[in-house]
Amino acid sequence: SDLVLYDALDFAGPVAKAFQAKTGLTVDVVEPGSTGETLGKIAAEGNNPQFDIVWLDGSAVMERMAADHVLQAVPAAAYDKVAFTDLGKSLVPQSHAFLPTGTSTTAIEVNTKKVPADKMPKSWADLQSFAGSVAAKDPNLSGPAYQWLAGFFQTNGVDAGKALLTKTLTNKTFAGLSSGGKVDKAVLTGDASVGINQDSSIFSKIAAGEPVVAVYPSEGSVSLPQGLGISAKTQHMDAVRKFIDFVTSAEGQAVMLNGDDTDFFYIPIIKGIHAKPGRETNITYTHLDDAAASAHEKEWKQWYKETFVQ
Amino acid sequence: MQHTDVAASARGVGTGRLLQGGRAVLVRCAGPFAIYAVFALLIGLPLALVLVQAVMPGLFAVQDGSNILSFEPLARVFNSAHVASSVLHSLELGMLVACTTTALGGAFAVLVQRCDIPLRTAISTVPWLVFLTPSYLKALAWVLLMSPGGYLAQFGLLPSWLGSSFFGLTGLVFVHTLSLFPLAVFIIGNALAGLGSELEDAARLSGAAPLRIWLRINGPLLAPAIALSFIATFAEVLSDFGLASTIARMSNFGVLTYGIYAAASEYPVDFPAAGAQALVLLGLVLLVVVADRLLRRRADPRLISGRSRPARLYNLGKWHRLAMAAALAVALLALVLPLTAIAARALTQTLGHGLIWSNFTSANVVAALSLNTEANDGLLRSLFYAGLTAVIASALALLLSAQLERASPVLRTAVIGLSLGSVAIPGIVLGFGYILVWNRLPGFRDWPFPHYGNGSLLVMGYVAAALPYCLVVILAAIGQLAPSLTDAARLNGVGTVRRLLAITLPLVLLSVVTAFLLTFIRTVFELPISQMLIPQSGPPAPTLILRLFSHDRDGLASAIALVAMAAAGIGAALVWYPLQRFVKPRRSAGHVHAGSSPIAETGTSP
Amino acid sequence: MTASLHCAGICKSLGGRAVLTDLDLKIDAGEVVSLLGASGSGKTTLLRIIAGLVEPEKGLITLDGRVVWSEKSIIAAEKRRIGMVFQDYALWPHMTVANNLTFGLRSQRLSDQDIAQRLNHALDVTRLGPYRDRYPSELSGGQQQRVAIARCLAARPALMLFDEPLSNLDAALREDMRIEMMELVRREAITVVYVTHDQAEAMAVSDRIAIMRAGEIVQFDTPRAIYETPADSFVASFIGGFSIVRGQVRDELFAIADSDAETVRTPGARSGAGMLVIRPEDARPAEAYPGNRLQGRVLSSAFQGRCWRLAVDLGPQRVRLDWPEAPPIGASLAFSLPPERCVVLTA
Amino acid sequence: MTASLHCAGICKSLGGRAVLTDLDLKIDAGEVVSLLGASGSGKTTLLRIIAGLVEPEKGLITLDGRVVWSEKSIIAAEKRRIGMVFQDYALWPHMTVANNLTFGLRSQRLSDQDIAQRLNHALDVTRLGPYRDRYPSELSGGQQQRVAIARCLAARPALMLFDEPLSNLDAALREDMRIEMMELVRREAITVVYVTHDQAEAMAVSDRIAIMRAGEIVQFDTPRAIYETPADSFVASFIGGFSIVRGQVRDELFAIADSDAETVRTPGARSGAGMLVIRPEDARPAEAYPGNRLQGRVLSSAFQGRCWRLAVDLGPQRVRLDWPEAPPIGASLAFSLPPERCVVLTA
Ligand SMILES: Nc1ncnc2c1ncn2[C@@H]1O[C@H](COP(=O)(O)OP(=O)(O)OP(=O)(O)O)[C@@H](O)[C@H]1O
Ligand SMILES: Nc1ncnc2c1ncn2[C@@H]1O[C@H](COP(=O)(O)OP(=O)(O)OP(=O)(O)O)[C@@H](O)[C@H]1O
Ligand SMILES: [Mg+2]
Ligand SMILES: [Mg+2]
Repeated sequence: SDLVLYDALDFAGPVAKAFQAKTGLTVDVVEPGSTGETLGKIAAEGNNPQFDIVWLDGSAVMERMAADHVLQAVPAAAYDKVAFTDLGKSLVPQSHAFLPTGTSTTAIEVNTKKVPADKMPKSWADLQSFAGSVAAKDPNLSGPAYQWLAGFFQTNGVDAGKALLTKTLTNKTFAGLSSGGKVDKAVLTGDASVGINQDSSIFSKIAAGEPVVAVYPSEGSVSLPQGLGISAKTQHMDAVRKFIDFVTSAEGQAVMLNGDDTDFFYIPIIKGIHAKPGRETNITYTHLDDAAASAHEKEWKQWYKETFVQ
Repeated sequence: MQHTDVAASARGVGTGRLLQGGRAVLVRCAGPFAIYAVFALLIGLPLALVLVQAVMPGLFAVQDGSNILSFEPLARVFNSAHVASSVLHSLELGMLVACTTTALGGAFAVLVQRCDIPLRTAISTVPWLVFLTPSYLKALAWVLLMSPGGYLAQFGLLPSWLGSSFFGLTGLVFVHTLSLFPLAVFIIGNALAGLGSELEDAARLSGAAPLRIWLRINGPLLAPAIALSFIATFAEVLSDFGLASTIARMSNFGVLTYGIYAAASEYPVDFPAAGAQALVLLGLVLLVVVADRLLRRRADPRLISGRSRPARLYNLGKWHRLAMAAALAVALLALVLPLTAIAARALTQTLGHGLIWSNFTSANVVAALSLNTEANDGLLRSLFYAGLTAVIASALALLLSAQLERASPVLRTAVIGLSLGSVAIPGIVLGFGYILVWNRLPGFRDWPFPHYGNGSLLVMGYVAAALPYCLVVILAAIGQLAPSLTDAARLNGVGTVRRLLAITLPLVLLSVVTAFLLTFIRTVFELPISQMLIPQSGPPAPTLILRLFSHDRDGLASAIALVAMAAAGIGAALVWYPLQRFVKPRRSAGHVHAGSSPIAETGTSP
Repeated sequence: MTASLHCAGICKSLGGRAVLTDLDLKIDAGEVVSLLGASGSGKTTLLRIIAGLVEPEKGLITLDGRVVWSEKSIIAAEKRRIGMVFQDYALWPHMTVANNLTFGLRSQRLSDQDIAQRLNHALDVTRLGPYRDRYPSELSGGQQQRVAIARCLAARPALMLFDEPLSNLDAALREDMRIEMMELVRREAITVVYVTHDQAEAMAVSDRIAIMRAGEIVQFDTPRAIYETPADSFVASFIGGFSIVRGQVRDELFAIADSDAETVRTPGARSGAGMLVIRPEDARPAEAYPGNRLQGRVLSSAFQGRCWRLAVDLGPQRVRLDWPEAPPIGASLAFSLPPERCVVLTA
Repeated sequence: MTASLHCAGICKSLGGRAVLTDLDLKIDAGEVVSLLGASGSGKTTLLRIIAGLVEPEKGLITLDGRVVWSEKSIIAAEKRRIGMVFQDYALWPHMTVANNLTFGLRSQRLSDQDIAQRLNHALDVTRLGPYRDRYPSELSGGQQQRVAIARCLAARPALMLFDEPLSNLDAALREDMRIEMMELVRREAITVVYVTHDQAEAMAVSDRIAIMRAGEIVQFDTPRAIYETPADSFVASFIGGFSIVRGQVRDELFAIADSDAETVRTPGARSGAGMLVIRPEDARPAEAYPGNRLQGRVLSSAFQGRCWRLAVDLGPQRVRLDWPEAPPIGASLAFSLPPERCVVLTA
């Protein structure tokens, strides 16, 4: 085939199909499972990667892979061709490790059957009143969750943040879930009243008719870009370029919006493209200090694990 | 193919005596050597590559791989209080479940094979159906059923104390037992089929009561099978991730596999930590295998002899309805309840609204059944891979078992220990091993066949994952054959291959078919290997299902899983029914005595 | 401790074929009865039915007057106090010889001392002392058979069933063991049903012999009575390897059918078609009974130690004779039969 | 097709105990040799070694001059063209009788016609025709044994090993089958090693008999030679149930030890301690050989059809005698022995 794509995004398959129909280039889509498994596979392949393109949620892992020389820098020309919105521009990494194709963020997922309208949390701090009934992902297992944790420490202060979380996530049963789906499940069955979750996941639940809402904390939240990276060893650079062009084109973006799974509810970052109806885009973003986040990654993950998981 | 001579000499002369004469040795050893090489290549090497990183952490680093020896990862793992507690948890859980499962499975096997309970045929399919349900579905089902907001609570059928105590050791043992007991039924049931009634008859005439007969005669004679079932379940529990990531996680009962998954889900994967913890798992299983060998020093008795011994059915008299009720209760808990939960999920729109009328929909089922979808393609692919894997794995296991059967006890123990050990290693570790061998190791990575990234390596991985089970099941059966049966064939000038096909295979056909079906069903739903070795040409069904689950579309996922189960079940039935004719003669012959003695006043009645 | 046995109207089919048909057998307490019958005649099946291991389809079995099997009530095998030596031994492979023997005794809750004493005695009788700690798979065929016997002896049941218990032993050991077994059995006055294929053994051990053919008992009498006056030609040919010669009796003279041989004097034989029973050991030199002389051609000869066993062709019929020497094959042989030993059965 | 067999210096231990010690056995092509020995003397082990199913520790086995086992080179069992009837039959439970028989033939790539013909012949000889489509578990013990024999016969190997092939058959069938088996064997000139525990059978079938004791061959000679002049008291007591009486010879007169009985004339016996061999059938009325008269007390009597087998106490020693009637137990009995039959072995 002309391209091998490793991904963990719901729309990657349809996009590849549309790309194939348009250009006649064949794409093998490899989706081992969630982001974790995809990364595991890439890690095992090590210095002999079998993919041309990897397309995932999360910027930190992309940076990491680029630093390990698993990925090569995205050619500057590729960025120039895209009409990024401001939000989009802010997501373009200095290292050119990846090309952002969209984004999402972390929000508070609330079960409306369990939480009356007047008791809705408004900020991370409000979660304290739901202590013991808050579902959250383990940052050790989920890239987006770490991004949230780092952002949370950035907005709330590390020590205050730790104190707040310690008071909030008092139930280890829900504090270290392994995926967004599990957070959803905990909230939907009512085992937990609220959850800390990726907002696109929440909106897909809402669209499916589940009784939940997404609440954005007043402190602001950190964005989680979807990144597309290029293998350092690719032999198909031409095809890769064409694929990037297609993804960032209106045609490609239309495919990415045409579905009802989680990832289809992303926030477009290209001018003229609008998110799926019902998807909140008016969000106060905070910009993550990548340096601080990666400097403390080990330490904070370890703290989380020891405090809430083990 | 003269390797049996070596075996014969090993048997006759004792172990360790090598024949003089270089060329003769070569010729004689070629057969076994080839087979052991396959075993090493399939399981040994991939596992070794992951495990060795526990002491050579830099071996497969993306950059500047180094083979410096370091005990840092091991030290890290052994010094962690958490790892220590999860080892204890794993051990505690494994041992408990191994006991309960073997007990339940053994009782069930006796019930359906030796007792004249009503609905016997129907009840005997229950373990197969339970086995058809992949473990991640069972885990999901129990979460759906038992969680505080789950289905049972919605119907008010769940007392709160039960709900809360369920998420803990009790619940884990309960769910594991119900989902693993088919294994015990297969292993013990196969042994039971070879154990005629003559020895029992002799005991009855000695005035021994039924209980005593089971404790002192049948029990010890079945000991190899019981031990095997115990170890296999133990290993299976150790490697389980489905429950470890749901119920265990929700009840904060950390087990080793979860640690391995945690180490394997980071980027870059913490291979040293995964390897070190996998090493601990392997150690635990080897410990149990060796303990078993030491406890049961004597060679296992040969139950199928050149003289025939028919088996007899017990008449339970007034107890037979009670027995049936017990069997049905097991069926209800292990099969009906979880499947209903899955079906309910497949038939409802949203999880949050629960089981109310307006929430029901057929959309998921319709989507799962519509043709030419990705799910359908994946399912067909999986069925094909599974069929291929089952053929290869059971054939290979038969060859290996025939070889091992006559090998020295030490070698036997070693191979069984390693096989079961590899059962205990989470599939993802084996999957990593495969990638390391076939994508990293010079000399392997450029082989056109099998090739990483294509179906051939996936099938090979499946075979490796299934081989230990096939081996265990078939080896247990071959161990029951009296040596004179194959000896007689040798004297008739029948060569090794034909002997295997015409004598050994038919006599252990039941077990080979069992191994085949076990492999087929497991492979259709096998997850970690599918994920790691997913072919570029298209994904097999389990990864599709899992992706839906992880993206929280469990309604559709449940529907597809149900369709997959039905397909796998039909596939298995298509294999079983034609083959059953060949298994029949001997068994029915054995049952003649039984069938025509409808009023045997015996059995478990006190 | 001893028990009488009564089986009445026992019917049993296996695999759709009748194996036992309306069989009756009545054995007194303390009696030793042999079951003698061709291979496949249903002996093992009958023993298993008596033991309670197989259920008949019809019939009544009483042990010491107590019904142990009828269509209405059944006493379980383990409650019947019956011991059995199985044709294929049925030793428990996971137990040593000693444990095989003591397993049943422990079920009977005997004292340790009693158990040890019985164990030693049974091992003595069967000469298995040196093998007490071996496992069955480490024993030769004959040794295994002896373990099976020892197990039954040690249990001292009220009724013992032996299914060809000595078939794998050499003659010397066999005779010794038979004598010792029977001594024990007689001393304890145990009732015994003894299946064997060896007529000499049957005659030696039993008070009465039951001859079975195809699921029926065709003659049930003392060894002597059966030997002297077999009920029919089947019994005659079965017991002791007697030869049967068809012919016609007229005026107490027997003429062999389809042959122009001389006639034989058979005092007391009824006129008409009949079958002359010739016991091998009755052959005498031709001159011993000149009036009862027969002549034939020697077909084969086999050395038997005390004599030669000859197969002799009497026209169309063949007889077996014991003879002090071996004439060359094909030679003509004249012999005579004592008239008082010439039994003629009506055809 | 036929093969000679030569075993030299065979040693074998099982479970740490020597079972065969430096055993030699040389059998000519077409010869039928019986192995006779006490239970556990290593007969089965020897057969299995010859067949190639067990490896000896030392020794040399040649078949028709070709080495099939030495410490350096081994020919696999399946290449040796040896047939065997196993003591435990080793029937394949999943095959019908007919398939059990033809399975090996198909491996030999015989034509279908040949196979059918051999099958039918083997079934005829063993009288198993009606059972050809049954499974082993549907047969009686004796029938199973016959299937095992038929399987070996049908294969027509160069060397046949029989391990107690007739032990579960009744005497009549046994004699018939023995005769027919041997006819076939002789016609095809197959070499045979025949293990049996029945001395009469051994004497009847074999050209020579090898008597085994504890892993050694103690006498290897024709039946007649063994019967008339047993090599030692073991052989004597083993063959034919002879009784051995210890005593002293002086001037060709044998005096029983520790007894004041009369002496017996034993022409040709050497002076000194010796053992008198008494064959049961040699017992004669006291008045037949007045110079060789002995007297004892009757211990037991068993009916044997042609005669009674008595156990008689001669002072401290016991002898077995065949006697025309049964004196009461405890009665005194006088008998005599023909001097020319009185063999004395040196002690
Ligand atoms: N696996 C074993 N381990 C230890 N000893 C054994 C084993 N197999 C056989 N023996 C011993 O070896 C000796 C010879 O056994 P073998 O079977 O050759 O005897 P046999 O002459 O055929 O006797 P039989 O006439 O009773 O069948 C016996 O004393 C037996 O106890
Ligand atoms: N399971 C079975 N199915 C069909 N027929 C059977 C079965 N078991 C035994 N038979 C038949 O029943 C008949 C009687 O068998 P049984 O074992 O009682 O014979 P037996 O008299 O003990 O013979 P033997 O002296 O050969 O041991 C035989 O003809 C046998 O073929
Ligand atoms: Mg029988
Ligand atoms: Mg033997």
